[in-house]
Amino acid sequence: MSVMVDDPSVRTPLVLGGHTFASVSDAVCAPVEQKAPKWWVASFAVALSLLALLLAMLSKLVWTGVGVWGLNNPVMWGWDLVGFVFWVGIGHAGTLISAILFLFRQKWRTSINRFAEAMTIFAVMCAGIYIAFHVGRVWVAYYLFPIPNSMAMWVNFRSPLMWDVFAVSTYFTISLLFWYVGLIPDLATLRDRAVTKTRKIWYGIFAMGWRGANRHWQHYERAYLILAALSTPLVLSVHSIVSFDFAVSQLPGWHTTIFPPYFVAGAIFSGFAMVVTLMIIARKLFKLESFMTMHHLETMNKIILATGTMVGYAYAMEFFIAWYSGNPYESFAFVNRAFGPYAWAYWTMISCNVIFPQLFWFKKIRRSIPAMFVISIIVNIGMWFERFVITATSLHRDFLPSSWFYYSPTWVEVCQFIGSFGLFLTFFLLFLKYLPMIAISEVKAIMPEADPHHHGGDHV
Amino acid sequence: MSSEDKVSMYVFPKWVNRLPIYFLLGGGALFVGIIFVFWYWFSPKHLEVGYMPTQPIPYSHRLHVSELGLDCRYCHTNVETAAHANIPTTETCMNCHSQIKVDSPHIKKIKQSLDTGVPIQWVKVHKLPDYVYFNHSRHINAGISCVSCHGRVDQMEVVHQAKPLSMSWCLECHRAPENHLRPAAYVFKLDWKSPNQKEMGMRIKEAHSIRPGEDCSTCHR
Amino acid sequence: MTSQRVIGLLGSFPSPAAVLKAAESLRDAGYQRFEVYSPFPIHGMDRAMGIKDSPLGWIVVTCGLIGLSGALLLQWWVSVEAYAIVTSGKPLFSFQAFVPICFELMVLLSGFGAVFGMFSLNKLPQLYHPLFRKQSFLRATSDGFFVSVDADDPRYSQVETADFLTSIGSVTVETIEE
Amino acid sequence: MSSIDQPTWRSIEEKEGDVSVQPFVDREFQDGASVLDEGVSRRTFLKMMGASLALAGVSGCGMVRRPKQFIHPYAVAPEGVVPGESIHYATAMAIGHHVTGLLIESHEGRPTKVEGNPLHPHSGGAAGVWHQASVLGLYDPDRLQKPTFKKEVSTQALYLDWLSSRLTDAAGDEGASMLVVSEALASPTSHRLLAEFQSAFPKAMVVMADPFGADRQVGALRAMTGSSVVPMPRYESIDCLVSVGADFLGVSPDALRATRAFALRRQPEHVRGMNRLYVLESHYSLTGTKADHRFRLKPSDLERALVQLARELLARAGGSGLLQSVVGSLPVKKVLPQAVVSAMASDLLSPNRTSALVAGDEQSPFVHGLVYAINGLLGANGNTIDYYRFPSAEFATSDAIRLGESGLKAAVAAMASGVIKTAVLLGGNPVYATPGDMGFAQALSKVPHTVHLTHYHNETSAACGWVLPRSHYLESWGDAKALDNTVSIVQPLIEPMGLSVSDVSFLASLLSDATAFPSDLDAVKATFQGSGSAKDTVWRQWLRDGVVSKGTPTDVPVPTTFPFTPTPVSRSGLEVVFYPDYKVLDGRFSNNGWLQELPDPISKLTWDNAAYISSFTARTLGVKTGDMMALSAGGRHVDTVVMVQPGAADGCIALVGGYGRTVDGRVGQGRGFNVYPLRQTGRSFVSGATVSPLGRTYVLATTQQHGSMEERDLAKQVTVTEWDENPHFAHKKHAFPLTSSWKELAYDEGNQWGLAIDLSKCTGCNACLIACQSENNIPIVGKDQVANGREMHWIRLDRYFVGSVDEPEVRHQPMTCLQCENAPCEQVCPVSATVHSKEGLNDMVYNRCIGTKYCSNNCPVKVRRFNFLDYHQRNPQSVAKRRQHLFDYMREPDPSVQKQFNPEVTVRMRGVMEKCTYCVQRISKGRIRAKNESRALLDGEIKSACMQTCPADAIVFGDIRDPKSRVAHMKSNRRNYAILEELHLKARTTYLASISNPNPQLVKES
Repeated sequence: MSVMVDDPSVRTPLVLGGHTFASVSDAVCAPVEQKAPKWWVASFAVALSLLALLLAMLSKLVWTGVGVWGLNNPVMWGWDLVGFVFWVGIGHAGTLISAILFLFRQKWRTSINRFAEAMTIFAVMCAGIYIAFHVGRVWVAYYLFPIPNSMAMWVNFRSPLMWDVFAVSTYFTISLLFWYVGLIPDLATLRDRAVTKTRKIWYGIFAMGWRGANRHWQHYERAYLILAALSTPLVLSVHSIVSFDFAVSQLPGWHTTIFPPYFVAGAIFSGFAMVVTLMIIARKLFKLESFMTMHHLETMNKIILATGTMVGYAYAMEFFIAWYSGNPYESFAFVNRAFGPYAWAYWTMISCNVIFPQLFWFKKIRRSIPAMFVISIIVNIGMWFERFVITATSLHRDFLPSSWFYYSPTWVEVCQFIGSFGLFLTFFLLFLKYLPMIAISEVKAIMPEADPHHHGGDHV
Repeated sequence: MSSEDKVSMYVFPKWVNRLPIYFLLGGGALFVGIIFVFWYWFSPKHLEVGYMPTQPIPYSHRLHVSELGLDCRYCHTNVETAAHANIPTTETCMNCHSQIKVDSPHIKKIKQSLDTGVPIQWVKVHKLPDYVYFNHSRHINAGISCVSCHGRVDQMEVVHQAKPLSMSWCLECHRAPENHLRPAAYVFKLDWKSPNQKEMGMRIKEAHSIRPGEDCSTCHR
Repeated sequence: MTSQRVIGLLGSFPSPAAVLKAAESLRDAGYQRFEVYSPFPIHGMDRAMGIKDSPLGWIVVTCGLIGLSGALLLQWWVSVEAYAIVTSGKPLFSFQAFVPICFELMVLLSGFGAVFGMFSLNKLPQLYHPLFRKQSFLRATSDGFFVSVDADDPRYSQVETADFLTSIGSVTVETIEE
Repeated sequence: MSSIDQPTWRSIEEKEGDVSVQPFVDREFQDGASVLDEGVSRRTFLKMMGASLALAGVSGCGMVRRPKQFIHPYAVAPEGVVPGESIHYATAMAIGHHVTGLLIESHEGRPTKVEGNPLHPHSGGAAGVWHQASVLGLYDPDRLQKPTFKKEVSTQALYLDWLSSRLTDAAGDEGASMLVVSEALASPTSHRLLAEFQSAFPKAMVVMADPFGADRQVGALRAMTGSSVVPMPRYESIDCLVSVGADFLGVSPDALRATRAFALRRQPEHVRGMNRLYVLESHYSLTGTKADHRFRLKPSDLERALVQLARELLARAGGSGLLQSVVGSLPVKKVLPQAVVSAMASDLLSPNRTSALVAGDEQSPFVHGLVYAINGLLGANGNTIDYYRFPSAEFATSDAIRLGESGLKAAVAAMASGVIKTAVLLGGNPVYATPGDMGFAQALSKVPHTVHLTHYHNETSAACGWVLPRSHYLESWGDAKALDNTVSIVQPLIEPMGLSVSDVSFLASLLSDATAFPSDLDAVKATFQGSGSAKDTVWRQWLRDGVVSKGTPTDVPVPTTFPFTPTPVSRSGLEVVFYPDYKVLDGRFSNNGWLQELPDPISKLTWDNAAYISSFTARTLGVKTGDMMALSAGGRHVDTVVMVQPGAADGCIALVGGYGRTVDGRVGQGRGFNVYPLRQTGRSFVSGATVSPLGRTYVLATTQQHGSMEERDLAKQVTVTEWDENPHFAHKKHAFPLTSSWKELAYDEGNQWGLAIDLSKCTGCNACLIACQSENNIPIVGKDQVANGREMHWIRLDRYFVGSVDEPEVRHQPMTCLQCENAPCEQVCPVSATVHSKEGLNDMVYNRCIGTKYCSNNCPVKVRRFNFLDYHQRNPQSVAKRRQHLFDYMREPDPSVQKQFNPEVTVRMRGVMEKCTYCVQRISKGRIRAKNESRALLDGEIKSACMQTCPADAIVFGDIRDPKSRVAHMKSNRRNYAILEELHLKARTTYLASISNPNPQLVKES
């Protein structure tokens, strides 16, 4: 469809406003070098208090027991696992944007990948908190790792949760490395622009003495390429494995082969939505419209539209298979989803994830900042509900009607979820303040002047 | 040069370049060190073995067993029939000590306990976690000698823990009982050693079809 | 200052194109021990400088294989040798279930290989470098393009190399001292 | 670190502290100290787990082990006690007139578990919920410890002074000013003492009554025949049985005997074929759930239906004089369709089949009389129904000794008139549990001198001057005579925990003015003087067997008159029936946490009672489940909560006694609603009741929210005829073969444990549940947690309603861990905390579990239980402790309740998953015994707790590899099937499909 693809003859410029190499550095480094604006201080205070809330809830949880949550016998997983999958999902856009778009040589990624990667890391941290604290006895959670011990006991590698442990930690590590490697040249930039000794030293240490030598660039680019090549299957595997937590069980509504692809699509969906939300705010506040252009936003909205439609397709397919398989438990599970006690959650999910994103078919909406802001938030709400629907509705009515029970969260669960945003925002704001939120060197590299065969580019 | 220039020209001294390698080596050493500390110092082999509390009455196993030749079962009467190898009752002590060394202060204590019925408070030496259910009778009857778990108690002036009693240690034997099985006659002979333990153990194992459980529920309920 | 040993020359160039040309001419002139500095990787510079391909790929492959086999070994040993316990009536070596962790550990170690391999190839971290003492060199991470020629290059001569740099379009030429 | 070890330090000191402050602990534990120490640490174990590393860390330094633990060997070894090994003692527990012989498991002097005594006819090896739970009652910290006078702590000596002064007064007027009100006692010694008291004080009034009980029936039969007899149906030999509001399988304390006999005939394999059960009742009772035909009738219609049936029978069989004269004169109202009545009649009269009617204790004398007469007509009397002399009546020779409600009425009159100066109340709780119109409380307040012997401080003791702690049956000597005249000695297993007095001593003290309570042992021995109790061997024999002598039936007394008429009912309003609770009975067990949390077998309600009404009645009244309503009749009203019960009779409200206690222990007080005020003296039910909704709602905590089976083939049941047509109905044909993609394990060596449950026999009586709870240290969680779906019962009874809302059938399905060979729970546990044993058990390793709860999510039958909140710490039964410092939560649960714990079973802490283990501790015990004796295990040597106590003998555990074992035999039955077989779980717990035996004629009708 012509709307979807750019006409190659008229490529939209990725950096606007007649920037030079120097001015790119200036523009991107400005937020880091100027003193924190009022809004930043204010929102950082809010973030910190939310973080405090999270810590309070976690201490209550550990102190009193998992019973402070609303979980009950059939529904042993609730907001805890929902929160985990929700955050992991959000954590996917970052690596996806950096890695996959990098491999596909999508130059437009450069001005948003740093941003998205940061988001990934912090989101995965939130997810990690959830997976670590959902257990009944956190203090023996170290049993989860295959450590030699005087009990001669070992872990069970057949359990999807064990796969999770490896997948999530690997994903976090690799994303962190990827992000940091990307940062090195920009840290060097900051170091060289630094005007105080402390900045010099700190940025200097983290820049590791980068000096832009071509031999360095050579290995550096290769390393970056390889990391991208590794992260791409990794990012897909991680959410597939997260989906195994459900798919590998035998619970009607969980035990489905469609889960891996559908979870990945959902993850990209929610991840991009979150990126859009954050970008809209950041570009406005830091006046970076010339880097995060409408073109970027529109492209992302297209991806949201695409993945949203995939997710919708998956919802439909689940129902079809449930009916087609002729498995009474399966079909009941899905009918119950749509018309059972949790129907409200199901229809919220459908409208948020399937209906609203369809508005992006219209170029006007796709390019309207307020519209996309609202929709991106709606999508995130919808994706949270997707996880809730999968977890709670499947559990609360399984094989034996005798064990059916309704689950509703307690204030602790709710506050903990709100608090997890505190963790996310705290780190994100720190990132905005102390690190270049746009990959300076990469942006320079895609500027026309960067091409050695480009003429009249040099201003000296 | 203006101060700002000076600052902006701050350059790390040359020696800093050597730091990374130091950190690398130091970190590595630390890592190995920590592993060692846990592996060795935090293992029951080190934490449990050798625990030797002072008992209310300095009863000497060496004297009573090695020199006077008491059988373990004279005091630990139920060891063949019950899960617990009972600590002897005050009565048991008084069987002899109503005549022997009656005026020793310790014996007086025992006498007093018998009169008042207030038990003597011995300090527990061999302690398994409370979720472990060890059955003495089963092991004794299978041909596992006291010495396998308690060491040479017959030579101990004061009883101490001789073996780690950790789960891995238990499993060692449950997975290869032939290293400890011995004929019933020698179960209470702590000083007895078989010249060809393994081969003999194998024979006993076959003869009595001894298959120690390795299921969790063997010891945990 | 003067007491210090000269270790090379540093020429600055206005643009990627210029520095690329410079690199080519240096290469053609037979210089080997020279380096180009730029705020971003310049396309085709490797060829221009005539340096060979990065061996990083091999390092990563090796690490990846170690990760893969290690994971498989660990899981086999644990579930078949060290802790052979029946779960869900499945065979002890149920390899299907071991695939995810094999993959994850392969990726993890490959990642380490890539990053730390890159560091070691680049001899980073190296917080001190003579170039950092050059005021002008600060622009190397912003919009400066530089070429440095090492003093121990066989073709190196304090005067001629300086002239040669100027001749191939170097705007300024400085000497780098230890 | 210190924080970790301190708690246990403290707890041990605390133990010793206890010893000093509470002499009874001292007495108890002097000989059991080693176990006490064991026990304590047992209980802390998992708490320490959390800190295992840290703990190790510190104890590393210089080989100091904290907490230091001590061993207290016996000073003088008690006879036969081997530390760590349990011993069983025979005794008997009486509930009202009903006696059950029991074997009590004791660990170093701590009774921990109650089992049935196979030698005792009323037990046959089974123990019911009340018997099982009584051991918790023994350790209940709320039990009275010291005598009080006018709420002030006093001494027994002072009481005895008071008593002798009262007795001298009474001697003046030959006891005319003296009243003794006792709860129903089955103890011959007590009877003897009461009779002696009576002869010592000829004018004194002695009354013995329970709120519910056999008295009404006995009274009716006495009125008809002049002799006090009690009918004992031999259910195993009755082919066709009609229950007239009789819940003989359920709430009757005689249910154990009845259930075993009845269940025998529920298996189609029985040589004499299945029996057939018709049930006429007003609310859904357990007996109703086993009915082949159930007719829901409000109580007045119940009487009419009986008349209808009687007429039909007479018409067919030709009448005996009395019955003819009775029913002939009665108006006929056809409450049952003629077809039904004639079908029933022909069934009852069908030749070469035995048949009988059973009337519920709570029915009116009219019903009892009629049923007795009809049984005569059917030739059941003396044939399939034996009659025994009513034990409590044997001593009641003089009219001054009155039984039942009439007796209470007389007592109230006497008290109200003011002649009574001294009232002696033994047990019971008349102030709370007597009909509202009787006015017992007001009357009692007129008596200047009162004493109450009671387990708990309750409504009655609150109204009495002297309150004496009453000894638990496990702490006192006594004896008991069952309804079938089987006599047992009640022997104590433990010294009294407080300054309590046994019934016998208390009664004996009325006859002596000694300065101390007479010994109960002597009194009991005196009773048996004649029968050779002097001889020590004989005495020991009695104690060992738990049975002194079996009784013999008397001749069937001949009815001479029929002095009853149908209960008059008011045309308007609703009718109200009352029945004792399945859990707390008449309220005497209301402070027992196990029983409070026990789900009602029909409504699955815990911690409360409710007014059960049919959905039709609910609609007409405009109320729904959970609504509060004011229910008024006879000028009195009670507020109660509605619970709609499928299958309840229309126009009728069923109220459950035993709740709404205003003065009780921490567990029972304020639970549910008191319905006694609505009862009316001499009435089996109340009519003309009116209802007004209160507009409030009330939270009801049920353990099962969904009653329908959703067309899922879970608890299978077919009729005998259907079964004959398709003997293999239980075996589903699967669309695809049930195989795994890998080579499955054979499990072909050693013992392979399995369980089979015969749904045809199971009556859903809950005995297995409490047995499991007491065997496996399962905590109670409290109402709010149950309401949140967090009950911890390892075995639960699923109850499904099948059919219409108005006329549903009920299916019971006990649900244990299925011990699947392909257990879904195992593969998803990341830490291998649940894995499979070589004997096919699904082991749950608590100390490895980190609580991901994944296993439960993947369990298709949801039998796994998660300890959400350290329920042992917050045990509602135990004394609440205030947290002293940061790590205080590591202290053990309240020691009083602790003492019941089974030391053979790990006590689980919070954050840990737990589930049915097939009583693996019993398996290990048996295996070790067999190995030590170097022999193979015998079938039936190892019994799971549920199997051992099951009165219906429906649960069978054993080695499925041994073809001769009972369980293998059951699994080879064609009715045997695995639940959710299509999931290919290869479950070790399987079910035998239930078979019903409806009357073919009636089946045709519908």
